[in-house]
Amino acid sequence: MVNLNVKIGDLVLQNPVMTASGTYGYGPEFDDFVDNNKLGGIFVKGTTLEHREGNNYPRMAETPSGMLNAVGLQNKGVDYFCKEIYPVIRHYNTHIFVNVSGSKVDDYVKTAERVGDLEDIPGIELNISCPNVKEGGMAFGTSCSAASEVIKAVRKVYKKTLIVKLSPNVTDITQFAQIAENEGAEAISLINTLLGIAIDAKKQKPVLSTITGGLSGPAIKPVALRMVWQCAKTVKIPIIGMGGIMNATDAIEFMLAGATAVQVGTANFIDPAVTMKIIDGLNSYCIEHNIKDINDIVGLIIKKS
Amino acid sequence: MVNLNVKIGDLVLQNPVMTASGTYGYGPEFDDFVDNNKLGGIFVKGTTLEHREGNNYPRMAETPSGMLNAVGLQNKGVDYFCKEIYPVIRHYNTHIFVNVSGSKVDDYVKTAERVGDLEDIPGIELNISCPNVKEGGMAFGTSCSAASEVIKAVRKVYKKTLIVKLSPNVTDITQFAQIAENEGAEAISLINTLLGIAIDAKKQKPVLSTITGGLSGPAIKPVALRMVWQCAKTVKIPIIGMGGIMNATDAIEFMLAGATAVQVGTANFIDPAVTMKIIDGLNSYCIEHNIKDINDIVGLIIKKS
Amino acid sequence: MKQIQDFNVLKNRRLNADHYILELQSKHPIEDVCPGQFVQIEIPDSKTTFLRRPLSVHFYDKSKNMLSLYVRIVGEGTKYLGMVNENDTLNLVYPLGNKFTLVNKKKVLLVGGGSGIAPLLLLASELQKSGNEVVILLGARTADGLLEINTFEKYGKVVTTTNDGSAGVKGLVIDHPVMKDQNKFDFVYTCGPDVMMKAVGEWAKNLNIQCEVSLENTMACGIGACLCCIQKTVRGNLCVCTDGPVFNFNDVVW
Amino acid sequence: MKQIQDFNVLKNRRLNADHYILELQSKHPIEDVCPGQFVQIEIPDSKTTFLRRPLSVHFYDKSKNMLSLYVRIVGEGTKYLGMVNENDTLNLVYPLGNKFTLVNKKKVLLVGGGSGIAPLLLLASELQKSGNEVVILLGARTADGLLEINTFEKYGKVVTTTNDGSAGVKGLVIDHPVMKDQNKFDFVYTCGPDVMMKAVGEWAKNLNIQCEVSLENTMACGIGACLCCIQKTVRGNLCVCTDGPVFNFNDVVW
Ligand SMILES: Cc1cc2nc3c(=O)[nH]c(=O)nc-3n(C[C@H](O)[C@H](O)[C@H](O)COP(=O)(O)OP(=O)(O)OC[C@H]3O[C@@H](n4cnc5c(N)ncnc54)[C@H](O)[C@@H]3O)c2cc1C
Ligand SMILES: Cc1cc2nc3c(=O)[nH]c(=O)nc-3n(C[C@H](O)[C@H](O)[C@H](O)COP(=O)(O)OP(=O)(O)OC[C@H]3O[C@@H](n4cnc5c(N)ncnc54)[C@H](O)[C@@H]3O)c2cc1C
Ligand SMILES: Cc1cc2nc3c(=O)[nH]c(=O)nc-3n(C[C@H](O)[C@H](O)[C@H](O)COP(=O)(O)O)c2cc1C
Ligand SMILES: Cc1cc2nc3c(=O)[nH]c(=O)nc-3n(C[C@H](O)[C@H](O)[C@H](O)COP(=O)(O)O)c2cc1C
Ligand code: FES
Ligand code: FES
Repeated sequence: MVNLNVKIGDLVLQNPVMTASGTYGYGPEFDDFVDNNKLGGIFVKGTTLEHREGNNYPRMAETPSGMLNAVGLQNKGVDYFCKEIYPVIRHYNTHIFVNVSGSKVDDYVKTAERVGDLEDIPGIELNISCPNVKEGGMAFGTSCSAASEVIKAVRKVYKKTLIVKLSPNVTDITQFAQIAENEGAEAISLINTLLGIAIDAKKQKPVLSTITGGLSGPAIKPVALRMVWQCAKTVKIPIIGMGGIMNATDAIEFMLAGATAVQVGTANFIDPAVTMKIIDGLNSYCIEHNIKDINDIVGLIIKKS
Repeated sequence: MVNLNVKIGDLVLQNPVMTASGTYGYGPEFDDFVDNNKLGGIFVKGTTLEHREGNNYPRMAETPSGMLNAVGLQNKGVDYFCKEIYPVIRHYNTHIFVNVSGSKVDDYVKTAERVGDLEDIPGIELNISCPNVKEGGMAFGTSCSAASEVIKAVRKVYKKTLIVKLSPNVTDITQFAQIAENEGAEAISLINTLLGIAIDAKKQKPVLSTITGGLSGPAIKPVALRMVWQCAKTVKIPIIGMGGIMNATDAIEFMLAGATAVQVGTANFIDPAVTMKIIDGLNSYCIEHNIKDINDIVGLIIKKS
Repeated sequence: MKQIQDFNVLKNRRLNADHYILELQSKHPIEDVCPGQFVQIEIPDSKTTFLRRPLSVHFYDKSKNMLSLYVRIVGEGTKYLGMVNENDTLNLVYPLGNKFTLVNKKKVLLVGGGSGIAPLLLLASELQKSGNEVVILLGARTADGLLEINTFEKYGKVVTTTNDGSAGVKGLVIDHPVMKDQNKFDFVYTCGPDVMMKAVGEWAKNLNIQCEVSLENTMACGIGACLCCIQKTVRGNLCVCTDGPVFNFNDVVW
Repeated sequence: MKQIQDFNVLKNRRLNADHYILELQSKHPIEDVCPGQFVQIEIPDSKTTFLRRPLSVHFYDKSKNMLSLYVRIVGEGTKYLGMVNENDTLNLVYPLGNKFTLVNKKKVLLVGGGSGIAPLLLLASELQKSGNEVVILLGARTADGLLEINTFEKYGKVVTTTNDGSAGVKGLVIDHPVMKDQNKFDFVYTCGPDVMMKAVGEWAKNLNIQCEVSLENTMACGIGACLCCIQKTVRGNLCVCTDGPVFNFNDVVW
């Protein structure tokens, strides 16, 4: 038997495979395709204090081995989540994390507080890296002082597992990893999307209503692996890696680079059952390579060099 | 007749299609496949003051819709270039630009000076964005003060067309565009490669000898388009856009985003005759869209919004 | 229940330069499909596409594990898909989306243009079954664009328009005499270019005829997870892939 | 002159689970190819590959515009390529690289292992033509891995080894009796796994026999433009795609 359990803070995940915020709805959207109880965790969609309509259509553009999105945090607000959605999903036998976003520090704090009251939500992911909103979002993830302020404020009110999601749109991501660690986060997750543009040459205009959007999918995997590797060399808290994971081999690569767990995002759109295959694939990989505990491969390329 | 002429500083290019440094050798490598005299320009391989052996093998990894390279500026030094290569390529009926790299400001300056003496080299591209060398390279392109220092020093000694090639591995590329403009560069070119990693899950080690390398190809096109668009809104000097251009449509997208000319890099490896097809394609596009002068589409998505 | 299922290509039938019909069959029982629902199809072996493509179910025969897709070539995905051979395997996520409202024993009008005729065949067949009087109005630019008329004729009366008058009535669908006939229809269903749907919808609204439109917003997931396909409606932003693709004309904010 | 040229697949012949030979023919005259040279082939319709793949010319027949490739499946590219059908089109950039030194009227040994036997067939045929006495030593792990022996026998004496002794001499190529026979050979050519080439090279060096090896460094461009394929040699970093793939064993810094 291979051990696939990994730990994020005090939480034990039954395996390292989780779903990325904004790509998996709240979970039930995938009930027909997967057994959500088998996941390491579910990161629900970006949640804000107030209801948000998000950006105008079009919000999506296909790009080489990837896609741009400009959803812009459409959601019904944290109260709606607590009242209408939480009761439906709390009974999944997996860890559910709420991805918390906001325009002001105070929004983050209030949203985190509300979510902190929910018994079956063991942690939040602080999204300081959303590229698709005008205010806040990525601004917090690209300025050290803003990052540190918002993490500190949330940490004060939120006592459960705090994960900080970092933006890749920076010169040195390790600075932000360091800040998250210093401010007491239990883990960091990376990467959020890379800021990009798609243009329709025929129509001579941008594809997205917002002009810019966030790039995800296999196209960004090399950048994501690099950043996970950089952060793993910098901080001691666990890293949740993501960016273009399509199969078990990709997930293994992230773990070798230093990720303790992974999130699968865009791949869910192409194969809604992909997470189950990845879990199976991790198991087979360990058997083939004679690995008894998957934690043994975490950061292996750093240990080896 | 469509006008494909564009201007970079005082130089008139017969069309906007040039080849990217490090992907086209010195030009003769492609003589069997293309007529180099038909190109808008050729950017020769990164040239340093002294001979460099570059990095160890392996230097290449294929990635989704792209590749990583870690060549590390292998070249025989500027003197060798002047004596052995320049005489062979100076007679091409196109503009030849030397991509100048170095570890210290003084290296850049001396190399630029040497190249400045070559009658048939109308310009240089200052590479402050090479991610594959230990010293200098990208360091100059990710620190504002270092960028400004090296551009200023080179500008002082180099009187012909000075193009500064920017690194995409920064939080705000427009700062560097602004510095290049302020220091008197005639143009900026972007983007150089994104820093990335590829990992061999079977062998449990990085593919590249240097661990990290530079990501190029269609995977980075959305990021490149975004940065061209950002810079075009910031500076008045012309922009040479690149990053994943595989065909004429891609080239058009860069021009719509604000590039006056483009460079084609990785695509040359897949189709060594691709540049000729792109030039033809630009012409057809203009005819189809009833565009008399290709300069009319430069930055169109900015003008429209 | 939504499924991820492999289908074999029984036939790839080219209709004209840029339209084809794929007849697909699965080795395993298939799910129930309602008129208006769609599939998310994987584009096999394509270097340039990444996501699945949404396509309406054109027709389906549950007893034979078969369904067909009516496709218009507009880009790389639909081009590649048009090159599949018999016995190739295609992977579908289906059935997706809501469905057209099925009325009984009424006079109904179906208006289709371009690839918008795709969902109308299954709809016509179901409407005929439940005793409606079905009129199908198909519009195209030229005669060459009027496809599958014979097939549609099995399920109702087919009338046509072309912009150049090369077949049927000359003009837009909205110019056809059936549209002039006040109070004739109880329900109208339309799918096609936005301008067409808007014209038909306005016409129906003026005559107080119920009108459903099927939208084709670009999609990533097709299952309500990504929120990319949203449509502005009187009830806020709704997902075309789960709340749609069929909407009441009056609900849509165009 | 180097060309970008389309070829039709005449035959895709599967040799065993992971080896196949592609016979290709062009409608147009083809270029001269020397033993040791290679092509850069485009992998058609593959979602997961991006660059071309370098493959040695296994054999060629200029009069028929034909050439063949001997391929071992190791990853996505070689897997996809193995699925092409007759009459499919493949695009080649060729002929690339330098060539093996062709000697006359000498005793020569060719040592191949794995996909390394690919360039040796054309080499054997040319060496035989110019009056050499050709011995071909092929090594594999098991009998199942010894392929195309009959074809090689047309151009020389073939001897074999397998690790498990299931065919030929049991052991590595270096254990074969022909290698024991001092001063027998004037020239040895080898292509295959690095360990094999090193062993053969060292053996030749000790006996003062000229030895050429053909390297398979990963490539991007294949035409000397990217400097990705470099090999450390006594003359500094050289490009395997233009200065090689054939090197004198003594020049290579392993
Ligand atoms: C629910 C639904 C059902 C559909 N049913 C059918 C059907 O039965 N038959 C059929 O032929 N088509 C149908 N479509 C449209 C079809 O999905 C697109 O034509 C297809 O995805 C285009 O893929 P492509 O790769 O060929 O083109 P791409 O390369 O993706 O795009 C080519 C061009 O078409 C435009 N385009 C692509 N998709 C859309 C879109 N959805 N809306 C507006 N413009 C678009 C792009 O902007 C681009 O300019 C349906 C769409 C939806 C959402
Ligand atoms: C000049 C030259 C001639 C060649 N001739 C032949 C030939 O005639 N027949 C033949 O079967 N093969 C030949 N090869 C090797 C062939 O190019 C590779 O096997 C092929 O590119 C692998 O592609 P892939 O997509 O199947 O594997 P990938 O998915 O690219 O790689 C799969 C695995 O193989 C490893 N790998 C891939 N290429 C190489 C390589 N070049 N060196 C070491 N490891 C590698 C990768 O690290 C990876 O682990 C030649 C190579 C060169 C440079
Ligand atoms: C449609 C879409 C919506 C997303 N929404 C969110 C979000 O609300 N909050 C967040 O932190 N990340 C969001 N992301 C980013 C993903 O969680 C993930 O960081 C990114 O997509 C990279 O992973 P991938 O390549 O596996 O998709 C979104 C991504 C996509 C594609
Ligand atoms: C193999 C290789 C070598 C490169 N060498 C250089 C170099 O020496 N100097 C430089 O400024 N850029 C170099 N680049 C970057 C390219 O010039 C270009 O900026 C980048 O590849 C993006 O364009 P592309 O996607 O069209 O390749 C190199 C790129 C590749 C792939
Ligand atoms: S396409 Fe993802 S929500 Fe509709
Ligand atoms: S593969 Fe590009 S130089 Fe050899």
